[in-house]
Amino acid sequence: MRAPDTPVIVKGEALLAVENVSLRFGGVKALTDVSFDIRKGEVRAIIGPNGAGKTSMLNCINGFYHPSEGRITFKGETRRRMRPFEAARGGIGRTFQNVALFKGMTTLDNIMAGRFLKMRSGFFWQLLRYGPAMREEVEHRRFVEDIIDFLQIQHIRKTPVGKLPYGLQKRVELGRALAMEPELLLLDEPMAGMNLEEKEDMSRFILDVNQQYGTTIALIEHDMGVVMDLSDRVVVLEYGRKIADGTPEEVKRDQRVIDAYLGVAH
Amino acid sequence: MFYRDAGQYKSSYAADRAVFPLREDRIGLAVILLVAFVAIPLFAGDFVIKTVMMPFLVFSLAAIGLNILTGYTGLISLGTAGFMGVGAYACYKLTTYFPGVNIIVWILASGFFSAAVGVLFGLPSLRIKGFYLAVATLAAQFFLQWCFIRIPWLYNYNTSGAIEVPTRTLFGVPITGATAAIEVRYLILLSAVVLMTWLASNLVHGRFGRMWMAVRDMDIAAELMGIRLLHTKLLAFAVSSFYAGVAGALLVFIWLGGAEAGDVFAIRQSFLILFMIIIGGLGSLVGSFMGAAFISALPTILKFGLPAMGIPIAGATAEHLNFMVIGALIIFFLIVEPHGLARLWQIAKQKLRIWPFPY
Amino acid sequence: MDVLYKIFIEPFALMGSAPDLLVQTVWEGLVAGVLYALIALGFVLIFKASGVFNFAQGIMVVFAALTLVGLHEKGVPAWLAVILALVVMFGLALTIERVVLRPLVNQPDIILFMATFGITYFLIGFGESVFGGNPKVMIADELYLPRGVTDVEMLGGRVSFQHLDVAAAIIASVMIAALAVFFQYTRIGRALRAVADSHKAALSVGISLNQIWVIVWFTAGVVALVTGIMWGARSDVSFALEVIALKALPVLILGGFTSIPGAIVGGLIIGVGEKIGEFYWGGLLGGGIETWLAYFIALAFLLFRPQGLFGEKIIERI
Amino acid sequence: MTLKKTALGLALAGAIGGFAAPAAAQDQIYINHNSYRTGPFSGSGIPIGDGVKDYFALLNARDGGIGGVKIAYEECETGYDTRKSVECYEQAKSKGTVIYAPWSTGAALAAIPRAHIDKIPILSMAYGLSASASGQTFPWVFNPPVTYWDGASVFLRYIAGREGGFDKLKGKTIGLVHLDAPFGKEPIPVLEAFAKEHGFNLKLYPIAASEMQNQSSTWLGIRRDRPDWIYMMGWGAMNPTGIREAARSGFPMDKFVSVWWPGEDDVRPVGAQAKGFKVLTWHQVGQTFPAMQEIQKLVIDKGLSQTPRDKVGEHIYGKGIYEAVMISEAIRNAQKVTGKKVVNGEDVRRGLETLDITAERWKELGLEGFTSPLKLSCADHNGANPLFILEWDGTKFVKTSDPMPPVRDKVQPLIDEAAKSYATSNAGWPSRTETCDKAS
Repeated sequence: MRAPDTPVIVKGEALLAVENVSLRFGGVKALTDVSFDIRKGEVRAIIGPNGAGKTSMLNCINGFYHPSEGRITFKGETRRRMRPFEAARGGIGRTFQNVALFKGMTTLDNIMAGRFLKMRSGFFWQLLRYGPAMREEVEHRRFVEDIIDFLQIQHIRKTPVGKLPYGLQKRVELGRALAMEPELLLLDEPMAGMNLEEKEDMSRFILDVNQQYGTTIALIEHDMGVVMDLSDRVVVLEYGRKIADGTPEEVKRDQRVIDAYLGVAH
Repeated sequence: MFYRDAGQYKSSYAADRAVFPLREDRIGLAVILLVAFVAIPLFAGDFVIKTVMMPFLVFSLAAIGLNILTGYTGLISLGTAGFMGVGAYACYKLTTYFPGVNIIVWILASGFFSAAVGVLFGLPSLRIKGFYLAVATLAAQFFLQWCFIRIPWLYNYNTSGAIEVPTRTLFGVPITGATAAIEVRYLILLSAVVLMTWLASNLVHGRFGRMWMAVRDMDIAAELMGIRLLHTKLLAFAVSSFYAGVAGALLVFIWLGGAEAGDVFAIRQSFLILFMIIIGGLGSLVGSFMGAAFISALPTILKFGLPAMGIPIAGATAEHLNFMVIGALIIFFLIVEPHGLARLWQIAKQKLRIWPFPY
Repeated sequence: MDVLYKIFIEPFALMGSAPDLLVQTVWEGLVAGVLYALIALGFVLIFKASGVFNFAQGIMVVFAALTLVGLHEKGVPAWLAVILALVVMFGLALTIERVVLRPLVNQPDIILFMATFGITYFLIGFGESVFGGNPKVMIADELYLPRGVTDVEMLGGRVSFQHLDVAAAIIASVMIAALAVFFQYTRIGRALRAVADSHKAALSVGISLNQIWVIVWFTAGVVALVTGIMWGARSDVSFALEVIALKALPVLILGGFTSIPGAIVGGLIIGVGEKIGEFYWGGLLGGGIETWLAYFIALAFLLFRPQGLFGEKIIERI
Repeated sequence: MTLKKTALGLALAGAIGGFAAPAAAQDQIYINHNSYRTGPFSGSGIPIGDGVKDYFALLNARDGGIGGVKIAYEECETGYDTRKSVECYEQAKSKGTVIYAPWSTGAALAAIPRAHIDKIPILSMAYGLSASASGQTFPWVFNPPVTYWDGASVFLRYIAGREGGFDKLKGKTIGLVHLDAPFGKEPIPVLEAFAKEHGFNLKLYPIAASEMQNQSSTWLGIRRDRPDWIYMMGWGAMNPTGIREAARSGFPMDKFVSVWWPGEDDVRPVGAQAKGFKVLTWHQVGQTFPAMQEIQKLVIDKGLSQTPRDKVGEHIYGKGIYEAVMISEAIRNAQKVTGKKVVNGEDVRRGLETLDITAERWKELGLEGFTSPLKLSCADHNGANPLFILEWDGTKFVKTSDPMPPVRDKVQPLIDEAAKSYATSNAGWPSRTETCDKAS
C-alpha cells in the first residue's frame, strides 16, 4: 500500500503531468492539490464519486478551466493559461459527459468538423469550392469514412445528430474526437446511460483506438468493471483530492477507495 | 413520380459533396434561372420588376448575409440595415472619387468597408451572447444611422443630404442613374445575387461553414476542436456584413437609384431582415430567399394584388388589413413549421420523393 | 487641447457654475428613466415567466393608450374607458396565450421572439383600423393627472418640477411596489416566481402554465397601459411611441432580462446617463446623440459585467 | 429549387402587373396621390390627404370635374416609407397618373431622376429638393409656392422686424430645433449665411426621428443656452411634443416660430400655455371661405368624405386644399394650352409652367383672401411667395402679420448653385429640351 501522494514509478515516458493543481470557484474548492501523470500509450482512468472533481480535472487539462494553483505539463511544455483551442492544436481530443455534439449538423459533418485543424485550404479556394478546397474536402472525407467504418455508423452518415439515439450520439462524438487524430484523448463517461451491449461495443472501440492508433487515453467512468478491464492505471478523486493512484488491482484494495465508494462517514 | 433519388448513385466523394446531388434539383434550378434571366425581363412589366423582383433580390442578398451570421453562426444581429448603409455610402464615396472605375467593381468593393465595420461591432460578441448581443448590435445600428445623417462628407455635402446616383455605364450601356433601363438594372442585380449566392453556398458547405455551425451548435465543444471562437465569430461578422454592404450598395444604386438613408437603412429594416431569415429558415440559403419573398414581396402583392383582383379596399384600410394579414400569417407559419419555410419545402420534397406511398 | 478642454473641463465647469441645471437634468433623466424602466418591466415580466423576448411590448404600450383614448373619444366616460382598456388588455393576453403561445410551447426562444413580431404587426393594423392612425391627446385631465409646475428656487437658480412628472414617478413607484408585493405575498405571485425558476418545478406544484402566461401577459398589459398614459400625457398617443419603447432594450441589457430591480435601476441609469451625456457632451458631436448613447452606456457596463447588473456570475459547465 | 418559390411569386406578380396596367379610362383624368394615414407621421399626413381628396370630390360633385372631364382621384398609402413610396410611384406611373405628389423628401428624391423619362411632373409643395425651384435644370419638378430656404429667410426678416432691423440681430442667439434628417437640416445653409452677414449666433438642436417624443434634453439645452428666438423644422409627432416641451421649459412662446407644418391638433393640447406660438405659412385658416363651406355642404354632408366637419379649413387641411387647387388649375391650364380635354402628364407639366392664379382667380375659386397670387414660369418652378405669421391665441390660429416676401437676393444664388451641383453630381443629367409655353 502506497501513500496516495507518492507517484507510482512505472517505466514509460510521461505525456502529461499534473502537479499540485487546485481549482476554486469563489469560495468553493473543486480541486485541491492534485498531482498525477499520464504516460504515452496508456489508458488512464479517473474515478471517484459524484462531485469528486473528475470533469473539472479534464476541463483543466484541456484549458477550459485555468487551475488556481499548480501546473499542467503536456509534452514537456507548461502553459500557464492555455486556451482550449491551443490544447486542441497540441493534440488533446475530448468527449463530454453530456454529449456535446453539433446538433444541427449531420454525422458526417460533425466528424468532418473534427478534421478542422488538419484542413488548410484558404478562403479564396473555399469560396470557389474548387481546386485545393475540393481536393482537400475529398481527401479528408476519405479519412472520415474510415472512422465511420471503424465505428460502424455508416447508416446514419447523413442524419442530423440531434435525431440520433443517445448511444449512437456517444459513438459519433468519439468519432469526432478521433478525427482530430489526438495524441491524448479525454473521454468523459463514454458509457454513461448505455446498455450492456452498447457498453461492450464502446469498450472495444476504446481498446482498438488505444491499440491500433496508439492513442493515449484518459477516461472517466463509473462502471468499475469497465474501468478495471480497460485501464492500465487508475487515479481516484474524492472531494477534489486525490485519494489513490495505481493499477486497478492496487486501487481496488485501497481502504480509502473502498470507504469512498461505500460512503463511510469521515 | 418525377422526383426520385432512386437510381442516382454517387461514384465519388466529390459528387456526393455536391451542393445539389439530385438531378431533379439541378433541372429545377436551371428552369428557375432561365425564368429569372430571360422570361422576367422579357415579359414582366416595369411595375413588377421594380416593386416585386428588385426588392426581393436585394433583401434576399441581405438575408443571406444575416443568415451566415445568425443562422449558421448563431449570433443574432439587429444591425443589418446599418451595415447595408455602410456599403451604400462606401460605394457612393468610391464612385465619386474614382468615377473611371466601373461601378460594379465599386459595388462589390463596398462590401469590404461594411465588413470592416461589421468586425468592429462584432468584437463584443465574444463576451455577450444571445439576445444580449442582439441588443448590443443595436448600438451599431443607431450609431451608424446617426453617422449617415450627421457626417456630410459621406454624402458629398449634397444639399439634399442624400446619395445622388450618377449615371455609370458598362460597355456603353447605362446601368445606374435615371437613364438606365429597368431591365438592365434588374439583370445586373440578378447576376450579382446569383453569383454571391453561389459563393455563399460554397462557403457554408465547406470547412468555414462547418466551423460556423460548430460554434453555433456548441461553442465550447467547437473550441475544444481547435476552433478559435473570436476568429470564427469575427469572420462570420465580416462575411455577413460584406453581404449586407453589397446589398446596401445594390439597393441604392441599382434598385432605388438614390435615397435618403435615414429612412431606408433604419432600424425597422434590420428587424425585417432578421424576420426574413427566421420565417424563411435559419441556416438555410433557400430559406433566405423564401423569407425575403414572404416579408418583402408579400405586402406589395397584397397591397396591389387584392384591389387588382377585384377586392376593392383602398388606401389606409388596405394598409391596416395588410398589417393584420401579415401579422397573422407570420404566426400561422411559425405554428405550422417553426423551422421556417425552407423546412416546409424540404418536407414537401420528401413527400414528393416517396409519393405515392405515405412513407 | 481645445477638444480636451471641452470634454474634460467645460462640462464640469458648467455643472459647478449652474448646479440648478444639473439638478434639472438629473431630474429629467430620472423621469425619463422611470418611464424606460416601466417599459423594461413589461419585458422582464414576460421574459421571466415565459422566456419570450416580447418585441410587441412597445406596441402594447401604444395599443393600450390608444384603446383608452379611442374609447373616450367615442363617448365612453374616462373611468369606464380605463376599465374597458384593462378588459381589452386582458382579452389580448388571453388571445395571445391561446393563439400564439400555446401552439408554440417548447419552441426555441427566437421563434417566440418572431411570433411577437407577428403580434406587433397585427396590433398595428388592428389598432389603427379601429381607432384611426391620427395622433390622439391623452385624457390627462379626465384621469385627474395634475397639470402645472412647481418652480423651486435653489442653488442660485430655478428648478422646475412638472406635476405630471412627479405624478409619473409616484405612480410608477407605487406600481412597482405593488408588483413586488404581488410577487412576494400572493399565491399567484409565488407561482410566477416558481415558473421563472423552473417550468418543471411549477408544473409539479400543480400550477397551470397557461394561466400563468395569461396573468403575466395581462400584468405586462397593465404596465403598458400605465406607461402609455404617462408617456401619452407628456407628448401624444401615436404610433411614433413604439420607437421609444426600443429605449427599454439598453435598459434590459444593463439590468438583465430577468431582474425586476435590474430593470428599475437600469432604467434610471440609462435615463440619467443619456440626459447628462446629451446635455453636457452632446454638443461636441453636434447633438442628437441620445439615439445611440444609451446603447453605448449599456455596452460599456456589459463588457465588464456580461451577466448584467444584478445577474449571477455565470460559470460555464460542460 | 432556390427560386421555385420565385416562379410562383412571379405568376402572381405577373397577374398584378397585368392589372396595374392603364386603368385610366378615356374620359377621365387620373391622379394617384401619395398619402400616409398610418405610421408615425400620420398626424401630418391625414389632414393633408383629407384636404386634397375633398377638393377633388368637390370639383367632381359641383362641376363634373375639370373642363367637363371627371377626375379619377386615388390615394396610395406610403406610411412615410420610401420603399412604399417607390411602389406607389410605379403604380401611379403604370396607371397613367398626370401628376406625382410624393409627400416625403425621400420619395421625391427617388422620383426626381425618373420624371423626365416617365413624363410625369412631380409636385412637391413647399418641401423636397429646394434646388428644384430651378425650372431650367428641373423642367419636370415643381415645389411651389415657397422653399425652406425662402422660409428661413422670411423667418429672419420677421424677427429682424421685431428686433428693429437686421443690424439689431448682432449678438443675438437663434436656435434651430430640427428633425435630424435632410428635411430638418434644409434651412441651415441659409441661416448660416445670414448669421455670418449679420453677426448672430446660430445654435442647432437636432432631434432624431426616434426621439421625436422624447425631447426633454433638447429643451434643457435651450434653457441653458437661452436663445433669443427659436425656429422649428418639425414633422409628424415632433411638432406637438416640441410645443409641449417649449411650454414646459418656460421658453417664451412669443419667440417660438415654426415652419409651416404644425396644425391646430398639434397646439390645442397645450392650449393657453401655447399662446403666442407662431407658424410661418402662406395661407389663411378658417371655414369662412365659400370653397370650404361648399366642401362641407356638397361633399361632407353628402357623405362623400369621412373628414370630420369641423376639421375643414384647419391649417394643414388648408394645405391639402392649396395643393389640390394648384393641380386642378394646372390641369385646366393644360386643357387650355393643348386644346385637349383629357390631358396627360406632359400636358400638366406645361400647365404648371404657365400657372398663374391671380387674386381674382382665387376669388372665383371661392378662396378670396386665402393666400397670395401664385405665378410660375419655365425658369421659376417655385414662385417664392410671401409668408405671414399665424399666431396661436390660446384656442385658434390668427393671422398677425402682413405677408413678407423672402429675401430673394440671398436665396436665389443658393438655388442656382444647388441646381448646378445637382446636375454635375448626377453625371449625365440632361439639359432642358422642353419648350416653353407662353403664359395664357
